[in-house]
Amino acid sequence: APQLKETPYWTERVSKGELPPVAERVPAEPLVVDLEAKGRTFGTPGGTLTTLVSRDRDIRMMVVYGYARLMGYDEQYHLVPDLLASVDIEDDKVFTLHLRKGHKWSDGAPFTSADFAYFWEDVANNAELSPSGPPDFLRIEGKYPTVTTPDETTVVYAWEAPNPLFLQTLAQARPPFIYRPAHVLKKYHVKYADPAELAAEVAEARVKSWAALHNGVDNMYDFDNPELPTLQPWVNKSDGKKIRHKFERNPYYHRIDSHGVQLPYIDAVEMEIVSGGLIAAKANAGETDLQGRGLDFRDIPILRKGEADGKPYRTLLWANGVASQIAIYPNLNCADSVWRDVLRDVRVRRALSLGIDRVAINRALYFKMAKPGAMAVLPQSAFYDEENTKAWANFDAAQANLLLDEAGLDKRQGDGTRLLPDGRPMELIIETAGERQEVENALQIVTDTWRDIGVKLVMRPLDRDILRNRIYAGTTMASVWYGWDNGIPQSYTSPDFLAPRQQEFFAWPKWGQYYQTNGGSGEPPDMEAPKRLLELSHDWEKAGDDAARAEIWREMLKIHADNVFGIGILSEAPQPIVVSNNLKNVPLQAIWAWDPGAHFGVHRMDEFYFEGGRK
Amino acid sequence: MAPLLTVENLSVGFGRAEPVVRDVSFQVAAGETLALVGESGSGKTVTCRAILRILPRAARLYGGRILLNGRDGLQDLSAMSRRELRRVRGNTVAMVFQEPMRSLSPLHTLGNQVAEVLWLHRGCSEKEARRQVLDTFARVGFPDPERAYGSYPFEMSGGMRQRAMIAMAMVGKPDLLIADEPTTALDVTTQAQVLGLMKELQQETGMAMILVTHDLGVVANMAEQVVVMHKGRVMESGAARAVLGDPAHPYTRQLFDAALAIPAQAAPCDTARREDMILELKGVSKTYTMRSKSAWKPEVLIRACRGVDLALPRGRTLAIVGESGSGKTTAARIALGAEKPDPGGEVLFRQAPGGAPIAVHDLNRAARTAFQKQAQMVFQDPYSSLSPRMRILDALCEPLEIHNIGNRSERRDRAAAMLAQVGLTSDMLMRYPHAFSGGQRQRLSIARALMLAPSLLVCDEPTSALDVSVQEQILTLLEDIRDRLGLSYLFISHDLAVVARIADEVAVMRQGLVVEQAPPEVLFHCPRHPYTKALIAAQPTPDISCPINLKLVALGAGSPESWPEAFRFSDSVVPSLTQVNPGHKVRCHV
Amino acid sequence: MQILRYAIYRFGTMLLTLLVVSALIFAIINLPPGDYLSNQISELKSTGQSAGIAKAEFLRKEYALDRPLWQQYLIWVGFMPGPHGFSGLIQGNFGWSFEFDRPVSEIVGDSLWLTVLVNLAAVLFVYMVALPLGVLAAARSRTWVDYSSAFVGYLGLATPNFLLALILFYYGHRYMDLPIGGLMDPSFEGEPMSWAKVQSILWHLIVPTFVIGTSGAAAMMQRLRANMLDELGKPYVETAIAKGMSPRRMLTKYPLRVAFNPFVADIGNLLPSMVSGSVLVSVVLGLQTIGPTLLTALRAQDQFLAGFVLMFVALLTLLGTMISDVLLVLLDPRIRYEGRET
Amino acid sequence: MSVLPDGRYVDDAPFDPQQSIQTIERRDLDAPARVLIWRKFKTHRLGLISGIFLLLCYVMLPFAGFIAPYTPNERFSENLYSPPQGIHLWHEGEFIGPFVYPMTSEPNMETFKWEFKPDTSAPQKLRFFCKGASYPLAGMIETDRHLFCAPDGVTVFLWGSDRLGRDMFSRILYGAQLSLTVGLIGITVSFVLGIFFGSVAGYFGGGIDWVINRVIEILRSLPELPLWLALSAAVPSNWGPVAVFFIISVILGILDWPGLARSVRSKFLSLREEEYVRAAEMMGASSGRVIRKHLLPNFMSHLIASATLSIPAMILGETALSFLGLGLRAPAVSWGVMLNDAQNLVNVEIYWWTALPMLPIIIVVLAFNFLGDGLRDSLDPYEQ
Ligand SMILES: Nc1ncnc2c1ncn2[C@@H]1O[C@H](COP(=O)(O)OP(=O)(O)OP(=O)(O)O)[C@@H](O)[C@H]1O
Ligand SMILES: Nc1ncnc2c1ncn2[C@@H]1O[C@H](COP(=O)(O)OP(=O)(O)OP(=O)(O)O)[C@@H](O)[C@H]1O
Ligand SMILES: [Mg+2]
Ligand SMILES: [Mg+2]
Repeated sequence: APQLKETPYWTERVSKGELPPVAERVPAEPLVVDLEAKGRTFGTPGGTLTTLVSRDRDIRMMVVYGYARLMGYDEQYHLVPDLLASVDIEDDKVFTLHLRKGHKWSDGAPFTSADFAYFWEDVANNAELSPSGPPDFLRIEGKYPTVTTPDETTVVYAWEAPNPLFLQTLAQARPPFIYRPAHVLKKYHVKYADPAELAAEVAEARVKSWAALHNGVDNMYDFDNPELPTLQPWVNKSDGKKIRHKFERNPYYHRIDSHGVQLPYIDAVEMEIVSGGLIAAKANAGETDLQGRGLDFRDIPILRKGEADGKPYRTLLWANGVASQIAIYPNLNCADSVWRDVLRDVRVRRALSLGIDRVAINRALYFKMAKPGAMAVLPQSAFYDEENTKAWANFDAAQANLLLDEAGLDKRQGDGTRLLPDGRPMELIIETAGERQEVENALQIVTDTWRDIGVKLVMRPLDRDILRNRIYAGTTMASVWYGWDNGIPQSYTSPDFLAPRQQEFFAWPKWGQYYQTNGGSGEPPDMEAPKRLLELSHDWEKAGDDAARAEIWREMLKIHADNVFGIGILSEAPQPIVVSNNLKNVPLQAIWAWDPGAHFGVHRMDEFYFEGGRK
Repeated sequence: MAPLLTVENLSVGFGRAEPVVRDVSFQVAAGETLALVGESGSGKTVTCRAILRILPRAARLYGGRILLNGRDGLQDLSAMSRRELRRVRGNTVAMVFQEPMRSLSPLHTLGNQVAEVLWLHRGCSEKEARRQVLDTFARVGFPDPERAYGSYPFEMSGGMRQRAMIAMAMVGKPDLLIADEPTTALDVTTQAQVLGLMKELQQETGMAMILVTHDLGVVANMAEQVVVMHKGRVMESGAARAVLGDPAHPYTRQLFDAALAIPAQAAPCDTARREDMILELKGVSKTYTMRSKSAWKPEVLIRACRGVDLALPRGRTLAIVGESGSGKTTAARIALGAEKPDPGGEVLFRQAPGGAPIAVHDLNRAARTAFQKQAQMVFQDPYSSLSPRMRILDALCEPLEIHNIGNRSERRDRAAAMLAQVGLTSDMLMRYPHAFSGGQRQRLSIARALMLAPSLLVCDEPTSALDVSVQEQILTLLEDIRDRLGLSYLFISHDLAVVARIADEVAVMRQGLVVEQAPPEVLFHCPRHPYTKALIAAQPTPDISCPINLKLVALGAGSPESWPEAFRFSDSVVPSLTQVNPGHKVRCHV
Repeated sequence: MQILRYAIYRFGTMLLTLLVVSALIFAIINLPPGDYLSNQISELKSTGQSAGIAKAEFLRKEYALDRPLWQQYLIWVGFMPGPHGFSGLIQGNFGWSFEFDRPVSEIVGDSLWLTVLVNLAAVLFVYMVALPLGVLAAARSRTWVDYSSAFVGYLGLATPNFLLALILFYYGHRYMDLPIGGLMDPSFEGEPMSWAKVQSILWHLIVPTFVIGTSGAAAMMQRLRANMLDELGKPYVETAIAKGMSPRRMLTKYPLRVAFNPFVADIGNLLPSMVSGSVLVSVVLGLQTIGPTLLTALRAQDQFLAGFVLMFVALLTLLGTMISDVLLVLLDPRIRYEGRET
Repeated sequence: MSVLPDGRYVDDAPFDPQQSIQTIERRDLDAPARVLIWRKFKTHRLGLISGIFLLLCYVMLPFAGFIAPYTPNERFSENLYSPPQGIHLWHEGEFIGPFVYPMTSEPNMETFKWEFKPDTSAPQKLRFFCKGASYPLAGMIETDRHLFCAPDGVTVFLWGSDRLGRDMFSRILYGAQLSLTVGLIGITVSFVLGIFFGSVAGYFGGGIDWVINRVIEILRSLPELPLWLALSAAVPSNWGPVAVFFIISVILGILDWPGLARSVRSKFLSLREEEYVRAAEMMGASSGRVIRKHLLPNFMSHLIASATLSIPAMILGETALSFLGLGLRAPAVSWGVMLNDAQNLVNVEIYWWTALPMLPIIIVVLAFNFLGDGLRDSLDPYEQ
């Protein structure tokens, strides 16, 4: 291991004895980052980075950006141990997690298997804290794992059946934390706390029971409690509702660079909460050092203008990681039975897809910089198949008309609009969340071309939550959303979102509900292709190796491409990323994605640094 | 020495029309009073306003010069800038407007509005100003200056507001006081007091005065100079003695001839049939609560009427005279149902001779509408009683419209005819109320009341703003209608001569009480009550050789404590109204 | 005396109205199907996070959300004991925000006074701009003063608030170095009051005040002008002129007093309309006022938070109306306390 | 004028005592009220111009399609964000009638802006009364005649084009159809309600006043926001955008009245104490009549001003709501919708012409204002 160097930020406190020296802070076996190998440069610690978010609760983005997970994706989207020193897997059934020796929480308390045990025994299996039991992802075929902690640095999760998703889940942008800072939380747990003190605390917090208090303190993802220690690179230092939240470097962080400098390089991050509409303006004024969230493609000219005006930042264009920037989802569970039957006809969906002039949309909205095509995985994915992307995605009104005529929609009314079997005009109401203007504009263009194929598009913008509720209730005919969140799946990525297992896939909300609620609500899938998808996703879970999984993936993607369940319009629209001129190590080309990706997370924000250690 | 004010060839007009004041010239010396008399609508008010350049927006000054030689030296008011003029207004030259009711801000207390003059021009402290104002209030005859100081205009009777206006003009002790009919709403005793005050002030400070008035008696009592106007032109001007004594111009002569006086001789007493009463007021009292200024003090109670009993025979005229603020208007309003009397009081109206009486304050909708068609009122303040945004035509036709009488053109014709009857021309139908002179508005108000051909008319000082010739015309009209159509009048007036002429019976009021009641012949020739005596003595006569006996007036008009024992009353002890002779009642202890 | 009695009486009615309003508010909040917790549960279910579900289910019981609606209402107001005894609005317990996972009072605390601050600034702005300009426009009607003030006023009115804010922010920052968004420099946050902090707040208040205030100012100015023009023709104005008052003093003392009546009636409206009007503005300008909190709460159906904020706005409205009623009676002696006597 | 020996002046013009009753003739006053108001109004030049302008605007509405060279949703994908094109008359010193220069656009990949270059060598004469996209004239007659259009292959964007290459000028014209009509419905609703309840409360006082006041209070303290949220969920999908807009403006109106009602009430509280009101009552005038003929005219100025002021609020009402998913939506065009598209820094700073719809709003509002002002002045008795 390299010779450790003390961080200037801490020298004073170390010399005063308030903080142990760096060697005692980092784990005995730290994660050493080889920056050169990654093509990055070594940085100088220091500086404060400002970034903007639009909502109070978005301070949790620091957990996302920090991206310290038990397991995490690297830049090539390989799953590697991060907080964990290593992990042993037996048949996807028994997972032995090895912690780093000497790893400490940000308050200096050791991070040990006891923290895992506390979670499992006193939180997940405490009826008051978790009345419905441990988290779902730990339940395989109705059974929970046995969790044991043989020693301080070892945790074993053992299932009877394989749980191939376990590690991926731990690596999510929003991970389930299967460990808790027990030393802090025990103070709020009936089992451990002094009853009188606890009662006093409960009263003071103005909550109604100890469980409420415990739950209130225990919010590792929300990241809004400065008293709760963390393992992330930056520690929340501000309490309550604020305009600016400050995050300070974690003195006990487990990563160091190969020169022995403890990461993160940047001393502090300040997250300022501003109105979403003003983020572009503030970025243009040079008031942010690193910004992706809140910026949109249409802001690029103004950002570039700021650059030209000499503001000290540059605007990078990253590719968006969603499978489709804009996708139309015909609702196969639509409450209107006539429409439902029409939309279930694959010819209709294909015709609708063929009736979209993707090139024009790309030109009008994305400066020709996005990639027109159907909803499919992105080229970065191992499963990329150009065929899929091109399937039914060229603008061909003639063929579309043909398909629709074939589908029995051959009667038209005076203005050329086709008639449904029951004689109503074919007015497809597409509901959108009225937040994104490009959707509106794209639909405007779609309206024009669909007119040529005799389909009248009516757009209806709604509030996001209302839209979601309407879709889940089956009231909508079709809706617009992004494509699959994960446009770059790997074989170990769960294909759940391709199968009728999630109501968030707006083409089959009812089927998704049916699966998600174990038949409690919704309806079972009653079409061939979705049933097959469901089957395949089961197979994937059972599949023993990556090759088999990849095969399943390919088949599922093919089915999607063929059936056009979601009509993708284009993908990989550039996402503007504003980066301060002296902020280094920010990749010029990268993917902006939520999961996997955690936005800046996989790009390892802790390795970014200010030139000269100062902003 | 140059006269204080010189007006030379003044011409004023409205819009593109012919000027309403043409080539008017006159001079006023310091300490002197100039009376401006003339026909209603002849341009007196416009002339006065032109001096201070306070003219309606539409008015234009065509020519003439106005020179003021006051405490600031010789100034040309017609050529001054607004800023300079500000130092003159209210300071060297003060003005009393003709319509006191509308000329006071409704949202400020009288005290505030009056004291302001002192704050503005004399730099007085609030306290000092208050003292002076209270003093002036007392001198213009407010029985309770403190109350007046804190009252809002709408809480005051017409005469009280007028006195407040006078106080406002005089409190600053100006060099020149322009008083536009300052005493129209005052009873004669108060008028005498106010005029006396003006004279006093003139002697004290050498104040000059321009007095616009219709009352030739007042002219005779006050003026050294007289200017007679007609149709915007000066007909005759000169020393009062000469003009009054021997009018040279035919118009002047015509005007003076029309002047009324209390007949010198008692006509045979006519004891009328008392059985057919069209209107009866029985034990009518009215108490107002005045909001107190502070949240902690209790509110003040004001007893405007105290047990008034009046009866008006059909086809007759019952006149009410009395001190300003004595509750005449209140009684009249109660009589017509505009205000509710205190419990216990009752007003009965008989629509047809011998018909069943209806209680005016206890009517259902239909009955009330029927009553309102029968009974009309001429308001004391014609300006306020005409909606400022309604053309005269609409105002006149409104009663007909309300009661659904006639069609549009009929109503219009009737309005035009009525206008002619009161001496106005039909080309005025399209004007708004503010474009009339005070006297014209008063006639409009009478015309409106007559539009419905009512059977009962309550006239609250209907002729106070009219010059004698027009007054004559109006009185003739009223008498004519009464005789032709059997109209009954409840007639409130301060002008005893008018009362003597028109009334069949007169009630004298003081402090909410009827103190004496008798037919005019009896009342004016053998008054019993000291207050009545004072009233008669205070009536000015248009004869320069017999001035008012202020002492006699002061005695009767003073506080009841100064009266002979038999007549005395206080807040709690009130003697009853006793019949001393048939048809002659006096409030006294027997 | 009377006025005191009147004020007390008005206060009584206010409480009564407040009660009715609270019921209505509660009903409105519960109008959309579902509630925060059930929404969250279904969302969590779909993402397979049962830990959250547990928490939600737990909260459901804690806050009596499993009871019938009318009971929930009574508990919320504090007329009925909840699972932990009486503790509702009238007991001073404002409830729990599920969205923020904190007591409502904690969340709302700061933004309450910021709301009041922003709106007070806006109200001040409205009065400071609209009063003199309105009077001036009337006194100099049909001159360039009049026309240009109308133009500027309508310009402010006819520009959507957000656009106006954006323009002001952008160019203000560019040419005058005005800050973009926020209510104070974040570094002052949580600091004790100091002159620098006050300065920073004032500096940040410029644009929001302008944006919130312009529409109010324009409206007030134009209406005031119209009312003033009406009054200027009245005889009592002539009386004042005859006293030799300066136009400024005269205008403000007499016609303005009378013309002002409708605005006194509107005082009650001013504050709440600015609060609710500024909700949207605050949302787009990112002000830390109660507006954005309300919007979030409503969208998320965070019922106690939404309910409290709405009650707060309602209380402001009612207080404003009450004050304006009492003022109206105080200012205009002609108005009687009682109704019309016939 | 002669001077008598005792120093007095006597007028020596002939005097006719009979005539003395006559007042001075006032010709201009002897005309019907309407004529008088009109005459007065005419002198308010700005008011007159505004009135004529608004009249023209409304007359133009049915023919917006004819005047506009394009239909509102006609896109020109080669001309996104085209800046306003000038219409020229002279080319190289030579008069050739109205023409435009063809524009070619190119994306600048550095600034991410579309760059337009006019080809000044090839002037293209405009065509008049030409055929273009078809539209319903006056809402019914389907036609394709336009007042003017660009020659084939060339565009004429007087006020530029928007993100999708639609002509701003045409869209503004079409937008007027909705903005100038439906938006005003809300004002009508709010005024009718506000005046009615305000006057009833103010005039009668007592119990009615109490009830109305409480209703006003409750209405005003109830939040609008949740209402909008609920509404945006409740409006059926299949409603046309115009219907939604209509409903919303009606609701805006319904929510708007309490404010007005309170001002009306407070004014009436004091006006009802005026003597002329008393006089009218004593003549037997019904309450309705008193309110209509006596009280309202005295509050006219305030009402006119309020009405003028509500116009921008109503036109823009939808912009405030659109982020909640309420308000007009494409393909309908209104000024509010257009401005909504422009609420972005890019549009303000780079494509400024997309914010042009502000202009007609301001102009229309100012015109209404001046019209109202003229009306007010001509109704003002003191100005006569
Ligand atoms: N604003 C106005 N617009 C038009 N004409 C007016 C206006 N004011 C007054 N007049 C007319 O000017 C004439 C003179 O009015 P003025 O008020 O001076 O009469 P006056 O002598 O004071 O009469 P009175 O004794 O009745 O008060 C009248 O005929 C009146 O109708
Ligand atoms: N609305 C009111 N509020 C309080 N006091 C009032 C009100 N109206 C009249 N008063 C008082 O009642 C008394 C009688 O007033 P009223 O108007 O009847 O007198 P008046 O005899 O008509 O006097 P004038 O001859 O001066 O018109 C006065 O003292 C007056 O101040
Ligand atoms: Mg006069
Ligand atoms: Mg009177």
